[in-house]
Amino acid sequence: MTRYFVRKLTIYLLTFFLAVTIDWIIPRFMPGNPIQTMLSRAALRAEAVEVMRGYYLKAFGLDVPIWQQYLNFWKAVFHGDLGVSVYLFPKPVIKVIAEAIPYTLAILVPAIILSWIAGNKFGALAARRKWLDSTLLPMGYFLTATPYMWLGILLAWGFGVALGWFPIAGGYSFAMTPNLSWKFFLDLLWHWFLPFASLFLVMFGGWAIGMRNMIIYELEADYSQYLESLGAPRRLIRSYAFRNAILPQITGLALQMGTIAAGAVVTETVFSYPGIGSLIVQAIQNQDYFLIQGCFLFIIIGVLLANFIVDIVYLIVDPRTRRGMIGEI
Amino acid sequence: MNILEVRDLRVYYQTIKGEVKALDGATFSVAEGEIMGLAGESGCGKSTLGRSLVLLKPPMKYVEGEVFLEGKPLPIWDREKMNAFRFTKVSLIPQYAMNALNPTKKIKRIFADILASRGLKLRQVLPELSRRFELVELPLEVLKMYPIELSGGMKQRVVMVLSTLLNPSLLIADEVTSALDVSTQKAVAKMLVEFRDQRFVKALIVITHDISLLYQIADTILVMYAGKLAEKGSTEEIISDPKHPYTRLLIFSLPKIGVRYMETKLRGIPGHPPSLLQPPGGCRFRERCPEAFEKCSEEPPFITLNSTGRQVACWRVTGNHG
Amino acid sequence: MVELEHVTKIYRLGTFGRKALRAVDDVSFRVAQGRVVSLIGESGSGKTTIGKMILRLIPLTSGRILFEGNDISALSGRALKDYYRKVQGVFQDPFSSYNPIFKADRIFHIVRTEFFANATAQQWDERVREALRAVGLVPEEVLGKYPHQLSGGQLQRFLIARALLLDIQFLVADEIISMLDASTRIDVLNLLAELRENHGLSILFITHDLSLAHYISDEAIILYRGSIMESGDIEKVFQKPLHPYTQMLLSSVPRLDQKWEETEIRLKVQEGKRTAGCPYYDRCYLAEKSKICADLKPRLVEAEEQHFVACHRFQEIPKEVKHAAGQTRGTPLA
Amino acid sequence: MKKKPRKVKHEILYFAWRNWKLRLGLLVVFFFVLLAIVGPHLTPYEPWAYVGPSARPPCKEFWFGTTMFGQDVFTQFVHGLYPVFLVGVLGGGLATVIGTLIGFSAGYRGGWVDEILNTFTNVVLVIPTLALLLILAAYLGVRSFFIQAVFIGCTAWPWTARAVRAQTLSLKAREFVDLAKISGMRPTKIVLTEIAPNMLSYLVMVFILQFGGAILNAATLDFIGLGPTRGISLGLMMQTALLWGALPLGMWWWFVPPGLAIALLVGALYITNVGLDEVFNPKLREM
Repeated sequence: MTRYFVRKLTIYLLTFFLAVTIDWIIPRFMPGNPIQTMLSRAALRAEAVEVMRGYYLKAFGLDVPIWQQYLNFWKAVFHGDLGVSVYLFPKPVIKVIAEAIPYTLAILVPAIILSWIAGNKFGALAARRKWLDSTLLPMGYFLTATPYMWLGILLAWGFGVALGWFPIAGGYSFAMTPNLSWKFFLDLLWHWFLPFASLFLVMFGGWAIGMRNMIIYELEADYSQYLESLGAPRRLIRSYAFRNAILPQITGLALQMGTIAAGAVVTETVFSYPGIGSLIVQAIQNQDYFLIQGCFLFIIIGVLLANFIVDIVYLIVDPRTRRGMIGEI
Repeated sequence: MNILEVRDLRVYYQTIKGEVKALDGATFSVAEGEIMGLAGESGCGKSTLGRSLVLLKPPMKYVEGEVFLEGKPLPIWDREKMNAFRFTKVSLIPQYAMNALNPTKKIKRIFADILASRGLKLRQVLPELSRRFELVELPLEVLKMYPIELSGGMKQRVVMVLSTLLNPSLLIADEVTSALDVSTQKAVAKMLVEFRDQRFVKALIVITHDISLLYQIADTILVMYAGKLAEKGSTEEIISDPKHPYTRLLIFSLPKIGVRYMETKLRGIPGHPPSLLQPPGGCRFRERCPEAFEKCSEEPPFITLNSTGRQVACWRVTGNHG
Repeated sequence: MVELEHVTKIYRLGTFGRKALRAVDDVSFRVAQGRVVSLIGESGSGKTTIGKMILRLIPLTSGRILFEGNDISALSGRALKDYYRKVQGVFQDPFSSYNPIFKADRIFHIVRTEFFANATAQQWDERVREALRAVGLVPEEVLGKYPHQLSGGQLQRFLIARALLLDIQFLVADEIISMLDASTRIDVLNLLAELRENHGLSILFITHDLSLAHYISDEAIILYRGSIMESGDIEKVFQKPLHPYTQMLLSSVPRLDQKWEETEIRLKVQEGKRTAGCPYYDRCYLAEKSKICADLKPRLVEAEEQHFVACHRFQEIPKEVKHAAGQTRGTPLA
Repeated sequence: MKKKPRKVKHEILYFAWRNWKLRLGLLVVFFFVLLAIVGPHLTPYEPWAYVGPSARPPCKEFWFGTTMFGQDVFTQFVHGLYPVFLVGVLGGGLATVIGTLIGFSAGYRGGWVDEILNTFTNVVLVIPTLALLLILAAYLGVRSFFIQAVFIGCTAWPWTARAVRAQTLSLKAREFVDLAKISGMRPTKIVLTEIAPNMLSYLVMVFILQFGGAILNAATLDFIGLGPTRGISLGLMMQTALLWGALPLGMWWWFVPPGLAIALLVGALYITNVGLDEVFNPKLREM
C-alpha cells in the first residue's frame, strides 16, 4: 500500500512543480515584452506608472540571472507573496484570491458531491428500470454534452428572468453589506442556488451514464452469475455490483477534476458569481498578470488537493489496493 | 428412489443468427448416491444441461420437458420460483469457479450474506463449516482474507464448500478440474467423491470432457453428442464395452500412458460436429459414423437395453430391440 | 540440432523491478536431429518461456541457445530470417494466432512476401494447396475463409501447413492441442509424428498432458518451477520415475486403464515458500527432510543410461511405492 | 448443405444500420455539417453587418431575430458553425494523434519508455487544462482558430493515451503478433499491418469523443473572451449576448440557438460513439 502512496505523491509533486514552472515561464517567454505591454495597456495615472515600473522591475528582477529569478519566484510562492494586483492596485493578490475562494468552494464542493451521489444512484436505477433507461438516459447524454455556460444561461433566463424566482447575478444583493446576520446568509443562499444547480446538472448526466454502463458490466460478471445460481436475492446481487461499479467512478471523479474546475470558471462568469473563476476572467480582461498567475496557482493547488483526497477515499474503499494488489490507478 | 428425473428436456440458445438447438430432448435419471459423469466434446450441450437445471436465464430459452427432484417437480423455466430450490435443493459449482467470488468482499462476508438470505447466521454454521474447510485442506484464516489473496485452487475449494453448505440434494460440478494442475486436479476430484460419501449431497453430476477423470470418480457415464444423448451406462461398461459408435471412437482416440505412436497408431474421428442452428434430421452422428446405414436417417430413440439401466440411441445397437 | 546451455530467465516485477521472478533456472538440454522431445510441466513451470526463447521472442537473462552449433542471440537481419526458415513455432490458442480482421490464409501470404518474394502466384498457390493436403485439409473448403469460420482443429493444421511451406527442420509445438477436442487432437498428433518420419523434423513438444507426451515423443523432460527435475528416454522416465515430483504426476494423472492408487502419496496441496535448495523441497513427501535438500540445489545426475534425475536422495525412494506406469505394457483395449 | 460464409464486414454493417443510436447520431451530425456548408448562402447578410432593427424577436424577415445592434442572429449562427467544426476536427484530430502516438509507443515498447510516458501522461492528466489554456491564451495578442485548435489538441490527449496504451498492451499479448515476428517481419511492419488495423475501429470512437470534447473546450474559451480575435463562433455569440444584457432583457433568441446547437452536436457525437460501441462490443447492447 505504501508503494501506491509513493507513486501518487510523486505524480502530484511532479505536477505541482511543472505547473508552477509553467506559471513562471509564461510571462517571461511569451512574445513581446510583458512589462511594456502591461504598462502601456494599464494606462494608469502617471505616478502609478512609475511605481509599477519599479515594482515590476523588482518583482521580475530582470537584472538578476534567470535561475535567480526562478528561485525568488519559488520563495515568493511559499511566502504567499504573489505580487500586487495591477487593476485593484494596492491590494495584494493573495488577499483578492482569499476573498474569492469561499464562493467557489461553496458552489463547487456541494455540486460535485451531490451530483456524484445522485448520478450514481440514478445510473444504478436506470440499469434496472427499462423505461428509465430508454427515456431519461438519453437526457443524460444531452446534459453531459451541454456546454456548462449554456445551461447556466438557460437556468438564469428560465428561473431568473422569466419566473423571477432567483437573482441572476452576484454573490449577494448589492444593497446589502456582508454581515453575520441570518438575513444575509439567506440572501447568500438565494444567489448561490442557480450556479450550483447549473454545475450540478451537467455533472449529474456524466455520472449517471458512467454508472449505468459499469453496473451492467458488473451484473454480467462471474461473481454475480454465481450469486444468482445460489438463489441470492436481487437486492444482494445489486448491492455487490453497485459496490464494485462505484470504484471506477471514484477514479473517474479524480480524472474529472480538471474539467470540473473549468466548469466552475465558466458558470461563475455567467452568474458573475464572485468566485475565483470570474476573478481569473476579469483578470484576463484587465490584463492583470499577477492576479492571473495567482488564480492559476490556486486552481492547480485545488485540483491537486482534490485528486489527492479522492485517492485516499479510493484507498479506503477498495480493499485490493490496501493489500497492495493494484499498484496505480 | 431417483433423486433426479429428466423427461424430454429441450433448452435452446437465442443468438443473433437464430436458435441454437443446444439441448434437444434429454431423458435420464440419477439415483440416490449416484455420481453421474456427463461427458462429450465442446458444444455437445452438456454445460447447457447442467446450467439449465440451476439457472435457466437468457440467452438460454426453455422449450419443453419436465424435471423432477426427489419426486417433486422442479420449475426450472420459472426463474423466480427456482430461487427456493437453488442452493438448498440443487446447487452448482460453476466452470468459472476461479473468479466466482466477489473480489472486494472478505470470504466471511460472502458466506454470511448468502446464509442471511436463507435466514441463517454464520455462527450457527461455523462448526460444520470449519469441519468442511479442514476436509478440503483450507486453513480457517481463509475466511478473513479477500478472494484476490487466494490461489486458483483455493478459490475453487472455497466455492465447493459454499455451494454444498446446505447439503443440497443434487450438486452439479461443471468442468471443475479442467483449469487446475494435475496435482490439485486429483485432490479436488477426490473431494467431490468425499462430499457424496459424507452425504453432503445426495447425488452428483460431474460435467467434463475428460473421460479418464470420470473413469476415476464416476459411477455412471452419460455421453452426449451435438445436443442429444448418445449412451449411458456404468463406468466399467462404458469404458470396456462402449456400444454407441461415437463413444467407441472417442475412447479409442484417447492416448493412454504406455501407448506409443510407433506401436499403435490411434485414430481420431474425421469431420466435425454438425452446426446446431439447423441440425440434420435423424441421428446427428450420421455424417461421421463409419457404421451409418439408411435407418439412421430416422432419429434413434434412447432405449434402455437391460436391467442395469444401460441406455443407447443407435439403430445398429437397438435395431433388433427397437 | 538445438542445444540449451544453462539457460536462465528472470522477470523483473514491481514498479522499479525490485522483485525478481526466476521463471527459468539454469536449464540445459539437447534436441537431436529427427527426435521428438517433450517438455512436460504444470502451469508456471517455465516451459512456454523456454519455447519462446528458442523462437527468439523473449531475450535470455543468461546462458546460450545454439542452433546447429551457433548462438542464436547473435543472429540478426538476414541471418535471423534464415534461422526462421529452419525453425518455426505453433502456439496454443488457435483463435489468438490469427489476426481477426483478415482471412485465415493471410498467414501464407505473409510467408510468401517475407521468404519467397520471387515465387510466382500460380507456383505459390500450388505449394499452398499441396501443404494443406499434406495436413489433411481440403483446400477448396478452407481457403478464403475468416478465422472465426474455421474450427480449432482446422486452424492448428493451417499453422502446421505454414511451417511445411518453409520446409523447416525444427518445430516448437507449444501446447498446440490443449484447446482441441479429444477426437481431433489425436489426428494433429499423428500429423506431427508423420512429419517427423517423412521430413526428419525434430520437434520440441511442450505440454502439461503426460499421456499425450508419452504417445508421441522419444524423450521427456520434466520441468518444475523453472528447473529440470528428471529427463531421459520416455520409456525409462515413465516406467521407472525416480524423482518424487514425477512419481506424484504419474500417480495423479487420471488414466483409463488404472484406478487411482488408494495408497498414493499423501498430497501436499499448498505450495510453501521456496528454499535456496531443491525447488520441490516444500512439497516433497520424503519423511525426514535432510539439510542438503534445503540448502543445495540438486544437479542432474545420470541415474542409469539415458535417464537423469535431479534429486539428492533418489536412491532412497521407498521401493513399495508402486510406479504409475506399472507392469502391463498398457496395450490398448480391443 | 453448405452454409454460405458471411463476411465479417457485412455483419458489422448489418448491425451498424440496425443500431438506432448510431443512425440518430450520424443524422444530427450530418444535419449540422449541411447547415454549416449551405447556411451562409441562405442569408444575404454579413455576420457583423447592421441589417435590421435592434433586439427584434424571430420573424419572417430574421429567422433567429436580431441582436442588440440589429445584426441578424441567424447569419451569425450559420457563420459561427464553420469554426466549431474546424476546431473540433483539428483539435480533436490533434489530440487523438498525440494520444495514440504516446499511448502506442508506451504500450508497444514497454520498459522504461512506458514508465516515463505513463508518468508524463498522468501529470498532464492532473493539470486543469482550462486554467492552462487561460494562461496561454491571455498572453497571446493575436489568436486565430488554428492556434485555439492546437492549444486544445495539445492538452486534451492524456485520457486517449491511457486508453490506447491499454488497447495496445492487450493486442501485443495476442499470439498473432508473435506469429508475425517469427515470420521475420520487421517491428514497424508488424505495427502497421498487424496491430494498427485492429485498433482502427477503436481509434474512430476515440476521435469522435475528442471531436466533441474539442467543441466544448473551444466554446468555453470563446465564452470567456479568449476565443479568436477575429471571426465569429457560437461561443463568441453567447459571450457577446451575455455581455450586452441579452439575459435581463430576455432576448432568448440571441443565446439559445448557439448553445443548443453545440449541445445537440456534441450529444449526437456521444450517442454515435455509444452506438458504435454497441456494434463492436455486443455486451453493452440493449438490455
